[in-house]
This record gives sequence, C-alpha cells and structure tokens, in this order.
Amino acid sequence: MDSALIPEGVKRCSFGKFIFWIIVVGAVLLWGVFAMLLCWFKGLNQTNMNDAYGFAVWIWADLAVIALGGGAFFTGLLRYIFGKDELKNIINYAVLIGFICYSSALLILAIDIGQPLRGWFIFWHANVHSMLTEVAFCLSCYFAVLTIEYIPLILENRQVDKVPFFHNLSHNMHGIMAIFAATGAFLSFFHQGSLGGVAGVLFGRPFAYREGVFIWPWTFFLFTWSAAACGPCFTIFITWITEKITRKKLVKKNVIMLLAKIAGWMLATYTIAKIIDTWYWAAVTVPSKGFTLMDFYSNNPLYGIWILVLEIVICGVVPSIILITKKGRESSFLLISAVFLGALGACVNRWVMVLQVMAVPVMTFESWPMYFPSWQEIATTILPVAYGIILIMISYRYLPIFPQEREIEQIG
Amino acid sequence: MSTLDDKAEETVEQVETTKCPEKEQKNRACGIILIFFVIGLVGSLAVGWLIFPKLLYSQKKQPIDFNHVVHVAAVEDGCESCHYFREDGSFSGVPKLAQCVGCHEEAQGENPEELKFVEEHVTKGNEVPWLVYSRQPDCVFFSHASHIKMGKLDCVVCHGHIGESKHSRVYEENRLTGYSRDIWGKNLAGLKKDTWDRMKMDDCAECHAELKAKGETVTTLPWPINWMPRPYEKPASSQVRVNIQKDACFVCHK
Amino acid sequence: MKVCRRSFLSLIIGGAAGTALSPLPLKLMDDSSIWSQAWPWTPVPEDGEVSHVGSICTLCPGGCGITVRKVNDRAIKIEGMKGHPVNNGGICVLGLSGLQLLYGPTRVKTPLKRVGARGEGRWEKISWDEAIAEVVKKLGGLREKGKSHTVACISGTDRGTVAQLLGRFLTVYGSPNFIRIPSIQDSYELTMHLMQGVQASAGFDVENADFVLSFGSGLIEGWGSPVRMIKANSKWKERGKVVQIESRLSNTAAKADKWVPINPGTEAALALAIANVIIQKSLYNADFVKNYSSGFEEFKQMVLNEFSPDDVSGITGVSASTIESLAKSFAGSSKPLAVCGRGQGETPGSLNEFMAVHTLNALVGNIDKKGGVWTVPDPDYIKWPEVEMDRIAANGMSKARIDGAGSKRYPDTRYLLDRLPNAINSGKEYPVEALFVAGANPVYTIPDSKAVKEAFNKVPFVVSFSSYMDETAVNSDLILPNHVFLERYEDVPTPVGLQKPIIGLSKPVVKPLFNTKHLGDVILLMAKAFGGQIAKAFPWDSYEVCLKETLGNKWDKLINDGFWADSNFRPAVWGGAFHTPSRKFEFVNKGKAESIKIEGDEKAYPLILMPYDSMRLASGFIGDPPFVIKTVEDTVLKGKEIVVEVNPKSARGFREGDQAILSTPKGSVKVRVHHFNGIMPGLVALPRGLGHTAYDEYLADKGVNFNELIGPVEDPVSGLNAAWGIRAKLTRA
Amino acid sequence: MLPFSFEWIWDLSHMVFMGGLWYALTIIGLGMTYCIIKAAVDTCKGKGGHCGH
Amino acid sequence: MKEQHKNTKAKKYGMVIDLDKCTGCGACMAACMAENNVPFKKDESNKLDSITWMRVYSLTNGKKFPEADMCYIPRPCMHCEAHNGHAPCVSVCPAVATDYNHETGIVSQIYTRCFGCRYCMAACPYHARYFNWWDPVWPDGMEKYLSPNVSPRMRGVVEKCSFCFHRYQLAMNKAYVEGRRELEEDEYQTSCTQACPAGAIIFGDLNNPGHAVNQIAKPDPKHGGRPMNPHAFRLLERLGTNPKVYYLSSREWVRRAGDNYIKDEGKQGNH
Repeated sequence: MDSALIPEGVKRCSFGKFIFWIIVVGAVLLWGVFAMLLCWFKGLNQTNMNDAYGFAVWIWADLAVIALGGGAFFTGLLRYIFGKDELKNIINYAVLIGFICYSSALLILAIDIGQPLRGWFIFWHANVHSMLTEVAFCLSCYFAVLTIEYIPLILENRQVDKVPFFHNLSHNMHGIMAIFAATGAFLSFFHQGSLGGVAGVLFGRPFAYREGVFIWPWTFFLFTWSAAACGPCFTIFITWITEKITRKKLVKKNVIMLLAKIAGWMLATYTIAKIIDTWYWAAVTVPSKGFTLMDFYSNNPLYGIWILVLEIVICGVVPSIILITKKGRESSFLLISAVFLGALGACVNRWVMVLQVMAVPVMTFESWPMYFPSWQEIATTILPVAYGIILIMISYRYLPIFPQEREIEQIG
Repeated sequence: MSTLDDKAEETVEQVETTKCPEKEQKNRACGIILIFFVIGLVGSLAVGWLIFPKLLYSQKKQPIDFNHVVHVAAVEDGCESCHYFREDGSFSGVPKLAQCVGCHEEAQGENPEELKFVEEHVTKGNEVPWLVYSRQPDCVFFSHASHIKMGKLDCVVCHGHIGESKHSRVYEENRLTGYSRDIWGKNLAGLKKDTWDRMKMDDCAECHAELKAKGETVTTLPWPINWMPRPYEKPASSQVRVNIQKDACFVCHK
Repeated sequence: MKVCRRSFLSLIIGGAAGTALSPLPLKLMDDSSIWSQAWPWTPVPEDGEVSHVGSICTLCPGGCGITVRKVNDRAIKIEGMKGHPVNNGGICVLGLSGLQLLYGPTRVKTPLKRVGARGEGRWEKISWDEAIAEVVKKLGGLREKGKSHTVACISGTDRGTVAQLLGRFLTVYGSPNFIRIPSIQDSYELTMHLMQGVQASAGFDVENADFVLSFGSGLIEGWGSPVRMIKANSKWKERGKVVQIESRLSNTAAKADKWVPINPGTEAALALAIANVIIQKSLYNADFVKNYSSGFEEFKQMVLNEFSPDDVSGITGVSASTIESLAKSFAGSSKPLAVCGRGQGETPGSLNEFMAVHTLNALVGNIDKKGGVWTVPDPDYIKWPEVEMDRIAANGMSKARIDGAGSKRYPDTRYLLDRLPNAINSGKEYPVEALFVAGANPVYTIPDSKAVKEAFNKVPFVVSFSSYMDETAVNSDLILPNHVFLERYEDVPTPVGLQKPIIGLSKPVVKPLFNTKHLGDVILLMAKAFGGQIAKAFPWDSYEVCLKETLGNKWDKLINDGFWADSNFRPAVWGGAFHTPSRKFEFVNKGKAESIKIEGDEKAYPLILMPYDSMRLASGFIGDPPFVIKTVEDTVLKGKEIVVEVNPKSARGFREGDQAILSTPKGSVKVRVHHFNGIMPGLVALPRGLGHTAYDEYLADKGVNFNELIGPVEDPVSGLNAAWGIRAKLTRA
Repeated sequence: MLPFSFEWIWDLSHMVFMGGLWYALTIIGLGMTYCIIKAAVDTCKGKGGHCGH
Repeated sequence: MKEQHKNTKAKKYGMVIDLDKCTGCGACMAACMAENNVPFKKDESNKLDSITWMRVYSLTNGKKFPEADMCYIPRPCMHCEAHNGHAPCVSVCPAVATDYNHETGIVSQIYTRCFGCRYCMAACPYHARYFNWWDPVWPDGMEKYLSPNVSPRMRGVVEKCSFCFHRYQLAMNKAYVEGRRELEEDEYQTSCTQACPAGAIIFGDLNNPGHAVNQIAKPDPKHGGRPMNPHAFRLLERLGTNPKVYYLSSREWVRRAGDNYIKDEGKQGNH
C-alpha cells in the first residue's frame, strides 16, 4: 500500500501490522496527551509535586533524556570533527534518537512550568547568571541544529527526494553538515554542562552543591562528560533493540564496536572523575557545611547509600570495564548489559541530582519529604517514550536511516 | 477530484520543466502571480491597519462629558486642586463624588452634562464610574509622590494636555487585555512623538535612562514644554534627583 | 486554473508581507503577553482612600482594641490598636482573621425559619417582621399559659448592655433562666465570693508580677485576655519567672522558666503542699494573715496534717524537694502570683483547686496588691430604672432555676449551664419550652455533645441570634442574625482577667452587609410587640439610643478613643476589701480537699484523655476562620483527621502517624497518633476547637470535637463542671 | 535578550553569554539560508537528479 | 550633593526574632496572610503545599519526658544577601522575576514575570518560597477584603515574603509628600512585626546603628553580618546565604538547631 514510500531495496513489515502497532503506541501517546492537557488547563495541582519537591519526575526525565540524547552530539562530534568516518553508518539513528530526546525534553519543560504561556520569558527576559537560562538557550538552539540534521533524512525519502528543490536542499545541507555539527557540539557541551550546573550551583543545598572553576561547578563538566559517555551507550542500546524488533542486522559490527570502545573509555574516565568528585565532596565540601555523608543517605525509606553504589559501581565501574576490554565488547550479552547499565547510570545520576536534592532536609528541624508521582506525571513522562517509538517506527519505515541496511540485507 | 487536480498539475510542471516554456506564457503567469501578491499585500495591510484596530478596541463614552478647561480656570491650584495628594502620601487620582459636591451641590449653570451629573449622581449619591485613560495594570506600582514631589515632574509629561480638553474623549478599551488604549498609545504602530503618547514600561525606562545619561542632577526637564500653560508654578528643580540605578523590579511592580 | 497553486502561494506571501508590515503581529503578541500576565479571573482589588476605624474585637472575652484599615468602603485589614490598655498594638491570630468572618460564607444573611427537620439545614427566608412576630407569638402563648419560666436564654456573657437587655427582657417577661456560658470566671467569682465576700471578677496584675506560679493555666494559649497575657509573658522574660505546673509540655510550659510535670488532677494537693511549706517555714505574710484573715489556724492544722510535701509528692508525682523549692521561691519573690484554670479556662474546674491556689496568693499577701489578684467590680455605668414586673413575670421569676444554680445544693453558684442538658433530658425539672441562644454556641462548646443535642431536640422552640451558621444555629428553629462585631455598636466592659475596670466600644466599621439586625434592637422590637410592662421596661427607640444614654458622658471618649478607663480606680485596701461576715479574708476550710474523680474505669480505659488548647484553635462560640485553620500544624490536624499526642512510652505499638480508635465512656472517634515526648506517659492529649460540623468548608468536618468524648463532672461544692479529663483507650482502627 | 531592551546591561557575562548565543544563532541562520538559497538556485539551473526522469 | 548621597546610604532591612518571647501563637502568620492577600484552600493541613510566607516551625530538643523541650521558630523569607546580593534564589531565576534590591536589601518577587519554573524553590534551603499550585479562589464576597497594595497572584507562579515592601513604598510616598527622603524606624514595619502580641519580632535597618535590630543583633560586617550578640544566631549561616533574619534564644540547644553541625563539632558557628 505504501510501498512507494519505502526506501528502495529494503523489506518492511506489512502496512496493516505497521498501522496496528502505531495505534497501540498511539493509544499510550493519547493517554499522555490527555494528562498533558489536564496539566495545562487545570494547573500543576494535577501532579504530586509540592513546595518541597519543586523539581520532581519531570525535571528528572528532562535531564535524563537529554543525557541519553547526548549520543547525537557526541557521535556527530566524532564523525564530523574527529573524522571517525565509520560512524556515518549510525549517525542518522543517533540524530533521530537525539531529536526525539530533545523534542521530548522541550515538551516536558513546557508542561512543567507553571505558566506555559510565559515560557518565552526565559529568552526575552533572560537572566544570564541562571544555569536554567543557559539550558534553555542551548537546548532550543541545539534542538534547531538537530532538526537541521534530521531534515536531510526526511528529504531522502524516496518520494520527497524526487522533488528537485528538496533533493538539492538535502544535498547542500549534507555539504555543510560539519559546520552544523560543530555548532551543535558547542551548544551541546554547554547545555549538558549547564544541566549539571543547575544542581551544582545550589549553594543552599549541600547535597547538590559542588565547588568548581570560574562560574561552573564540577557537575557542569561531569554532566557533559557523562552525557558523552552514556549517550552513545543509549544509541547502541536502542539500535540493538531495533535490530531485535526488526529481526535483522542494521549496523555493521565494526561500527558498533568502535562506538562502544569510545563510549567505554569515556565512561571509564567519567567514573574516575565522578569518584574523585564524590570523594572530595564527601570529605571536604559537605563537612564544611556541617553535614556528614551519611546525613544524606540515612533516616529515610528511599534514598539509601545503595543509590550511590548503584550509580558509581554498578552503573559506572562495571560497564566501563566491560566496554574497554575487547572481550567484553565482543560478547553480545556483556556489551548490551554494559550499554544498558551505562545508560541507566546517567538516569540514576540525574535522579539523584534532582530528587534527592529536593528530599535532603537542610534545616535541622525538617524531615525527609517523600514523593511519588501522580498518574498525570507518569503519563506525561511516558508520553515522550510513545512519541519516540512512533517517530522511530515511521522514520525507520520510510527513511533510509541505516545506510548499511541494504548492503547487509543483500549479503544476508 | 483531488487526484485529477494532482495529475493536471503534474503535467503542468512537466511542461514547465522539461519543455522550454514560451516567454509570453511565462510573463502572463508572472503577471497573475504578481496580481495575487499585490492583492494579498494590500488586503493584509488593510486588515492590519484599519480593521484590526476596530476589532481590538471597544469604544466607550465617559458617563459625563467633562470639561477640564472650565474647571482648571475655576480652581486655584491647577491640577492638584482636584487631583491632590492625600496626607498619607497616596495620590487621589480621579476625584470622588464627595469632592465634586463641594461646588456642585446644585447645578451651577445650564450645561446639560452638569445637570445630568447633578441629577444622576449628586442627588442620588452614586459615584461616577469614570473611565480612567491612564489606568495601569494591577501589577504596576506607580508613585505619584516620587515623580511629582521629588522628581518635580509636570503632569503633562505623562498625561499630556488633558487639562486643556473641553470634552472627554472616547475611552478605548483593549478587548484582549482590558486596558486603556492610552497605555499602548494612540498610534497602533507603537510610534511616539511626545512623552505622553505612550505609557508602557519601556517609556518609563526611556525617561529614566535619558535622565541617567544627563547625570544625576537634572536642572531642566528634558522636553520643550516652556510654551505650555502650566497649571501650577514649576518649582526650582535643581534638587531633582532621579533614580537611575537599575533597581529591583518591585520598585515599580507589585 | 493553471496557475492556481502558485497564485495562491503568491497571495499567501503577499498577505504575510502585508501583515508583517502592519502593526497586527507585534500588537497582538504584546497584548496576548499582557493577557497571559494578568488573567481576567484573578481579582484586582480596587484602590482608593485609606482610612482607619478604631473598635473593639469581641471574638473572645479578651476585649482587645482593634484598628481596622479601610479602602473606600471595604475593610482591608484588622490590626491591634496602639495604646489600648489591653493589647497595645498586639493582636491575636483570630482577631486578625476577623474580616474573613465579616465577608465569609458562614454569615447568616437574613432571618431564617426552619422548614426541614432539626439540623437538616433547610431554611426559609423570612422578613424581620415575620421573625419577630413568630417569636412574640410563641413567647406570648407560653406567658398566657403561665409557663413564662420555661423560657431559657443562653448568653455568652452577662455583662454589657446587650446581655443586660437580654436579662432584663427575661426578667420582665418572667423567666429566671438566664444562663451564662461557663468558664473559669464562674470558679473565680465563686472563690472571691466565698473567701473575700465580694461579687466581682478576679483581675490579675500580671504585668507587675515577678513570679508566676501557674497550675495548668495556658498563660500564653488563650487564658484570660490572650494578647495581654502574651505581652505579659514577654515582660516576664525580661524580669520575672514563670513556673508551669502541668502534665503536658504545653506552649506555656515550654516558655516557662521551669516546667513541673504533675499527675493530672492533683493540682489542689500540690497547692496545699506548697502552703504547707510556706506555713511551716513561716514564709507567709504575717501582717495579712494576722490582721486581715480569719480561719488561718484551722487551715494551718488541716494543711500541716494532711499535705506534707512527702505525702503530696506521692500523689502528684512532684518531688518533695521541688515542692519545697517552689514554695521558697514563690514566697521569696516580691510580687508572686498564683493562678489556675486549665488551658484557656473554658472549663470552670474544681472549686477546691481554685480556693487552694487563691490561698497561696493570700498567704503571701498579694490580694489587691501590685502584681497580685485584684477584686474588679463591674463598671457601674448601666443604671437603668428597676423593672416593674407584672403578675405573670413575678410568678415566673419566683420559680427555681432549671440549672439548679442558687438552689439549696449550690447556693452560691450563679449559672450552671453544664447541668442544663441533664435537667432537660432527665425531665425531673419543668420542661424548657423555648430557648434563646445569643453570643454562644452551646451545641458545640458544652461537654457531652450527644446529651446536648438530645436536650436541644427536646426543646420545641430554639431561637438563635447567631451571625454565623454555627452548630447551634443549625439546630435551631429560627435564626435572627445579629450584625457581626464589625457592623455594630456594643459596649465591652472589662475584659476577662484585667485588673482595672475599663469599657470598650465596638463600632460599626462597615455598613451592615446583609439583612441582619442588632440583637439589642431585636430585643427592643420584641418588647414593644409585647406591650405592657415589658414594653415599659425598654423605653428606648433603638439600641443606639439606649447605648448612648447608658454610657452618658463616656460616649464621646469612647467614640474618639475606643475605650474608657476609670482613671480613679485603685485596688481596695485590705482594711475594707473583704465583705465576708468576719470582714476578713476567709481561709475557707471545707474539710478534706476532695480531688475530682474522672469518669471511666481504669481497667477498661487504661489511658487518660485530656484536652489541650492552642491560640491557633478557637474553641469558643467562634470557629476558626480560614486563615486560622491554615496555621494549625500537621501534628494537630492532618487532612480531616485529628491527631492525638501520646508519649512514645505509652503508644503501645502505635507508630507515628498511625490511625487509631480513641474511645472514652462517652464515645469513640478515629484519630491519628503523634508521638510527643512532652506528654506524661499514660495520657492522651486531644486539641480543642476542631470537629465543627457547621461553618464553612474550610472548617467543617475536620477533626473531632473534644466535647463528644467527655461529659461534665459536677464539682461537689459549686456544681460547676470540674472534669479535667476522662479515661480513654486507644485501639487499632 | 536584545541589546536595545532596557534590561540589557553591557557587562562581561552578558557579552559572553549573549555573544555565544547570537554566534550560534547566526551560524544556524546563515547556514540554513545558504542551503535554501543554493538549493533554489540549483533547482532553477535544472540540477537535481530525479527531475524529468 | 555629597550629603544627599550620605543620606541615601543603602539600607539593609532585617529582622530579629526573639525565640524566648515567641509563643507560637500564629499571629504573624495570619497577619502576613491578611496583609499580603495570601490565598487559602479547603485543606491546608499538607504543609508542603500550603502558602505561608511566614511559617512558624516548632522544634524539639529530642529528649524524653520530662526533659523534653520545645521551641517555636517563625520563618519569613531570610532575604539572603549571600555574596553581594547573589542570594540562592536570585541568581538562579532564569527570567529575573526575583532580584536583590541593593537599596533596601530586600529580595523581590514579581508575579507577572515569574513563569513558574520553581528553580528558586529548589535553591532556597529555607523553604521560604511557595508555588501557587492552584488558582486562588476566594469564597464569594470574601475578595472584598483584598488589599490593593499587593496584587493577588495567579496559578503557576512562585511567591514569598517581601518584608511587606509595599509598606516601604507607601511610607516613602508619605515622606516624599512631606519633603523627606528618609524614613523613621517606626514608619516602615512589617505586618508580622506589628501584629506580634509578644513583641518578639523587631524590624529595621541593620546598617543603622540607631535601629533596634542593629543594637540587638550587632551584625559584624567583617564576618558577613554574623551576630556579635552571643544569644543571636541565623539559620543555616554556614551555607553562606548571609540571611538578614536573626534569632535570639537563651537556650543553647535552640541556637544549635539553627544550623548543621557534625556531632561534637565545636560551637564556633554559634560562638
């Protein structure tokens, strides 16, 4: 039925099956949209956030998807700036995932703010000293870059490409993509960092506060670093899932291996940096404010020291070791476990840097406030996932996302 | 239908791109395109400049047609005779009925508006629901005291020559925001010639910035208003000091 | 047709260009951004001329001066009146929220007549003429039948012109049953009456006291005139000491210089043990005891025999050494003051305890002295001609009071409202055929709510004069709404506990908002409708005329300053202060001080439930307005559930925040448990002032009314309610 | 955000921050403009593989 | 000219709250709500979404009966000066909806500018900032008592204590009309200060040695305003927020509860 739209030389499932799944995921999407509309029209009382949890699951989701979307900028950086040419075979998908992640982040931000219609104040009346301003600026600019990177892909659709103007446009955009990628990397570096800065500058919150250099706290660099490490992990992980679902190989192994190796080294160095940071924070920064490390991890039912072990050891040390060893990378099981853990590590880190920051009581006479998201929050957080799946489904079906697919298919 | 159209267009395109089109045809096509462009341009300009303002503002008449000239002539202290400062430093703004009754217990002349005023409001004790041209949004805190008493500003600077009006002009209310048109200014394009043409935040800022550029102490007011009739004698303004620091937002907002 | 698409495109581009060149986009953008910053549904308060009106707050008997800020006709904020002798600028949380009562949704806006069943809340709006006619018809009928004494009236106060008019009306109509809401005032009046032979209220010169020994009084929690007491407390912080004797770490205890935990209900014994030490060590004021008191020797013997510190230590749980040191520091201070009356003083309490504590004051000779307890006569400005009763009235007035006050059993007690429900329910006395309620909310404030409601249901005609839809109003047949305090004139004589007589004047700050009428005017109208002697007793055209006439030359000062203080007032000198038969202070010795036994069986109910009071919980006839209920902590109220305090030791497995059933012999309710180390093990404390069923959605159905869980316990001497707690148990929900 | 807004202050942080922003926006804007214009020119020149096949 | 400058020396309005005198009566809370048009809703027992610019916390010494002790601590906005006005909340606000007024030392909050990102709430360790989770609704007729001096907020914005800045503005207006530029101490007092029945709250210019706040707290300008009065302390001083609200207590455990200390850590923070 839609065969004219499908890229040449590749096989896709039947249109019926495709539509069926679109409807299934679409239902979830609609549920999220409903919750989103509730939040917009009735206000944020629809959530379980409160004055202690001014930032909650949304901000976590925001930070997490941006970290996971970091695969786009880092792969782009490697491909266009450092000339890792093999990566051209996965860059499309990395861009697509990045596009989904960033658009989701913007959407969540639009739901999260109390007065969405005034959201543009962050640009118009910008306070340049606020990390959030930096986030908003770089985020939206980089989203523009991602859109620019994604457009040529759309233009490469068989039917669209027939239009000469679009064909030329796509061609020209490819031509100067390196410039865009460089700008993107620049922007990305700053907003990933400033997301880390969001928590790190809070000198009223000893759990989050980090010392640093110039205006940037250490978390600024750690966040960028972890995004560069975990983003590619997530790209590999999603590629693997896509391969499992489509039941075919889409990217050649050497590409995956290269990306995994780089991600592994990034993750390893990040983990070391994170350990040093944690140690310095626990030994120097925190005691100077009158706290001990365990003040942050005890006397509450949820945020135990396990969370630190999970973040640093299980999601940091373990996957780093797997990914930097050749044997580890080559075992499919270990590789996938490692990239999953790596991606999880970023999520846990963002969780801690958002929710635990809110939970730790600072005044001595306060207690740990606990929080569980309302269904509206959960639905709106799942909304981007559903949206991402749909966009991947459509893009995969109609666009030449995987340049090697045809080749592999012919060989296979 | 649509499929037919598509096909038709496809053929047209093919004709245009593959075969070399004839000049005349092209010119004619260009002409038509241009005409449509002009139609769009003119139409939207008309909408934007003529129809849109009519739609945006509703026109309201003041309950009583007020003659400032007569009143200014009759009172001794100019504007401040009726628009005075209260003891607590607040500004009285538009006079209340109680003030008017001082003179208008009974009609003083035969002006139908005055008769109406006495009949409908004075005798019945109903306040006049004046429409205030310069009413600012609720979020604005404006201190008349600091501008008039300390800044020695003339009323005219912001309110223009309302003191010379013989009739109350139509009050235009923005249907979207509910505010008076005077805030944005009569000129829809937002252009202004005189200081009193507009009352937006930028206008406050502009004036303060201008004074800043002139140094902290301002000896003369920075606009040519010497020829204007002054409701009260302008005091020596050598001590006028204007707030020029970038101040906290809540100095003007509440 | 051929160029259709391109032309269309061209049209769009032209349109876009034209629009961009017009002010439309910028203007629209600007306007919508303005719109998004000032939603039309957010109220914009009107600005205008600011004025201030001085008045008196009558939300509690504290009598604070207030200054109401107005903008045009609207009252904007209530503030404390600077220079007022009671509160000098300070104001309490309830007083601050008064405007929420004025403008709030609980107002009764017009006379209402019940159409549904009692308490169902279905009303018919009627006119004032109809309403008054209805009352007059009903009362007239009773009077004709010679049953005028079956009319009773519950009033929040018996002082001031309005209460006096009400009492006068009842007298001339022919009923002896004017009943004041009970409080520690009853006990103090009785104490003064028995020991000093005066009919006066007790005033406390707290500002000048330098050692305050408080037997469970919530000095800073609403006892006396709240703001004044809190101000005094601040003075004590600078120079003075406070010792709080209480089984729970109340705010007063926490702020006191010393907190002495005591087994509840044993305060009288402790007071007498302190007296024991004072007498034994001859620390008492010999001049006073020798020259101005009588009965000291018997008292001395009784105290020395029965209240040695060691014995009392066993009863009270206060160590003998503590008792001794308390006695020493009390008697050793230059201006010591002992006070009692638990919490805010809403339960009268055991007379023995009051007399024991008052004895301490006598021993150190601080009666009518600086920093002591003063005898405060009522201001005597109400000098109306004696009423002339007709035959029916005289006949009615000769009947015994239904509450038993003034009877042989309780000859000295003036009002016994707590006995009224039982009197009605038991049917032993005559039935009550009609009941007026003014300035009071007995359905809520009288203990044993079940019995109170039952009694109300037995009264065929209940008239409420409440301004608000409170529990009593809901359970009445007719509501004749009074103006609220910010809409009416009213004289407010000496606030409770003040040591000098003053008069305050409530003034109409705003014009009455609704179709309400001043209670004084309603009484005058009723009297006029009756005619005859009744009408004759009320020769005024309106309440305002009556008030002006009554206040005479004080009126101008009251209008200008808001209050009038008797500058000539001095405390009585000992020589002429006492009007007992001996003309001396009587150390009244009525045998062994019986301690009040509380209701309930210890085995079935291992715990003791006690109420506690808080400034943030109005437990009188006014319920918490929204602002006040907002200040209530979540360790008191959580959602709709009330939180009870228990010591972790006696929590018996109930964890913090657990749900539980709290049962007493009177009833059981669902509560949440809060562990509090400041409460004595074995006790459960429940806040008073919650559990309203009427009022607005901000207050109704939140928590539990303490009075549902407790019944009155009659003091054997006075008949007043002396219950200080009740046995209770906590079980799993 | 714009230098002519009265909130604008010429200080280091504004210059660095806004400088970075406008730099990025300029690159994105110019880049895209270049691509679109060039594509349009190319199309007019008759380039574009698929056309007319 | 020079003299004028001297006269208009920057103020630093601050508060001293005497915790020995504070009885926890809640008057300051209600006074604040009534003055500042603070909304209320049906259930305010969840203190995590209950707007109370001034909130009275209660703290206990953690000991068992009968050694247990309790103290109330009213907490307005601390109007942190931090370093040169970079209060925790001010520097993070992305839209300049809150800023530090160097002339009075008051941290402002502009509701119409705020778009509700709540970053300032995350930054404030005192929980002094409140979000309007609901549209404010006054029962029919009750909006009559709303004060025109403070604009009612809308849903989705953050609000907090302003030290009743509108009172400063109004007092200044009066001064201007009388030809003055300076205020007397009693001309500008916050609503809570005025209402407090215990007189536990004192308000004034910390920079002015003639004002009671300065005399009592004795802020030490060399050490970031640390109080020189041994009974005075500030909340969470160690975080470097440099708050302008000082507390007084004669009880050591209360003073120690004002900040975090590692067990057995010397009492250098509190003298």
